[in-house]
Amino acid sequence: MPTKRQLVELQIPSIFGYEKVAMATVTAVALRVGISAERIEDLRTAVAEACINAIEYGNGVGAAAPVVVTISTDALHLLIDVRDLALGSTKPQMGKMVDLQNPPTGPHGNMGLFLIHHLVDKVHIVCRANGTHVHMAMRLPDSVLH
Amino acid sequence: MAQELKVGVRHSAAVTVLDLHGDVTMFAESELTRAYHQAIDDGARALVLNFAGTDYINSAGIAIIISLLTEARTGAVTLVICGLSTHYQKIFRMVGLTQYAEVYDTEDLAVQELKNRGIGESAPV
Amino acid sequence: MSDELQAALRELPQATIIDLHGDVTSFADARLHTSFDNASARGLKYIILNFGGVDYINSAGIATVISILSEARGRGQQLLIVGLNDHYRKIFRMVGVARYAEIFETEAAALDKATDQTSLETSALW
Amino acid sequence: MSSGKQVIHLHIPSELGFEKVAMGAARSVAQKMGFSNDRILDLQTAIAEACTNAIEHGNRLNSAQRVEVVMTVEENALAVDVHDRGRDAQFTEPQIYDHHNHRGMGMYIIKQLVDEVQWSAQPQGGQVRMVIYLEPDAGDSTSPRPQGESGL
Repeated sequence: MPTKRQLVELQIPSIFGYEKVAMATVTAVALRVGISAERIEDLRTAVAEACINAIEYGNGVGAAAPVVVTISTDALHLLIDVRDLALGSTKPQMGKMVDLQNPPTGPHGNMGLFLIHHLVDKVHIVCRANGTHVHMAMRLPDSVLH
Repeated sequence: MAQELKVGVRHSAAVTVLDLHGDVTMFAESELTRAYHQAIDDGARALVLNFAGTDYINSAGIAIIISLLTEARTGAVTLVICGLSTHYQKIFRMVGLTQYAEVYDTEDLAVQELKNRGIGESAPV
Repeated sequence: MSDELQAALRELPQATIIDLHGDVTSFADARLHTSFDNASARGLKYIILNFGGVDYINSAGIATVISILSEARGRGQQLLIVGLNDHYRKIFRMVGVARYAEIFETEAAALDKATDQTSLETSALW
Repeated sequence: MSSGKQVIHLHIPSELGFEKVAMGAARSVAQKMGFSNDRILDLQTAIAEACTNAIEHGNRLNSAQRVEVVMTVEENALAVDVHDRGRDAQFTEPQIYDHHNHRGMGMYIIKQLVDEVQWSAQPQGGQVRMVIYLEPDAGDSTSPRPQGESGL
């Protein structure tokens, strides 16, 4: 993707509730690039779930380390990247393929990841020693693509 | 926090409606459980969960709803859902929640359907 | 951009209404001037700027509104402002726009003013 | 929940229109803190003016340069710092605004809307710090907010 352009970077504390700031920020950018109201709702939920994962598993609840959300565009997509600093003690198997047919049951079935996969157009998850990156892409509407 | 969940318990034509106001997240658990048990202790056997006052539900909140549904099923309580936006109706369907509870657009439809089924008629108020 | 200002003219007998939708910022400058010029060309004394479809106005946008106000004054016309929410009504007073243009709660109230004044001036001729 | 200050960092490109991203983020932070809708609108407008000023005059519309918005959540107050990379920081407080200079008007508006504001020139660029306080009850009448015009 040679035309990737970073637009906005947001850092929120690893505290539940701050995912709403990420939702608001992503919404404002998505409106600017012409994404439809319905797809914006999908994106908001996906971003919230990615942030919650980063807060809960990535940084551990209450950690002072930030969750970093970067928002970019390439020729075809709005790209959202959520990353933590891998300070948490428990890590889910984020990279593992999610069963898209069967929603997880039980409180720790990682419902969040299941939702993310269903709500955005592309998901790519990278687990590294320095943190987990959740890359999400939402296709720009045909009306704004030339 | 300003969006902390508050649940009102209201009786409407022999059906008990739980009005949810605020965010349905992990912070909502004790309030939701409290309201549910208050309704059950009052003798309710047919409950409507009304999400009209909610515009943020996340996976932790969904997990709480699922555990309420499981508890309702065990206790032979009928629980239905109304007031969800189109987006959250889609999400509830996506995660399979609609297999456990009927979802109606409005409270009126939900209450009417429960009455049609004869559920809640004998519930004490 | 989805928030680009749209301006539509409504030509009533007693006043010309400019309905604004979108953001009133520096990007709106050309469109505001053009629509004012079009409204002004009708020659009626009263032009109503309707902000009912606007929820973001910044200082650059206010500067444009002020420059239109003084142009109107130079042409012997008057601008009436309607459709502002409480917040922007406060801001318009704060920066003194309210000194140059009357601000009305509703379009009907502004039209009443235009009608009264128009008939007053017509009768004064006699 | 942890106590003490919580900090949110936001970087936006120096492109007019992106101030709305800062407005949206600030609204969600202020809502979370429990500010009234009126105060949130005041804050949003103040942040919009600070950001457009940083974009236009601080960074001179060079979209490669970013404007940094730092929101610090304290128990009773929200502080918002807007930083640019500008060197022409002639940040004298506006005594009187001029209709033909919307920059001055923007600064005037900020001053009227927030509880505290301070402009400063740092070695790395210009900075404005704005603070609004959570008022437990009916504090509106106590804070002097002079208006340019008495009510209609």
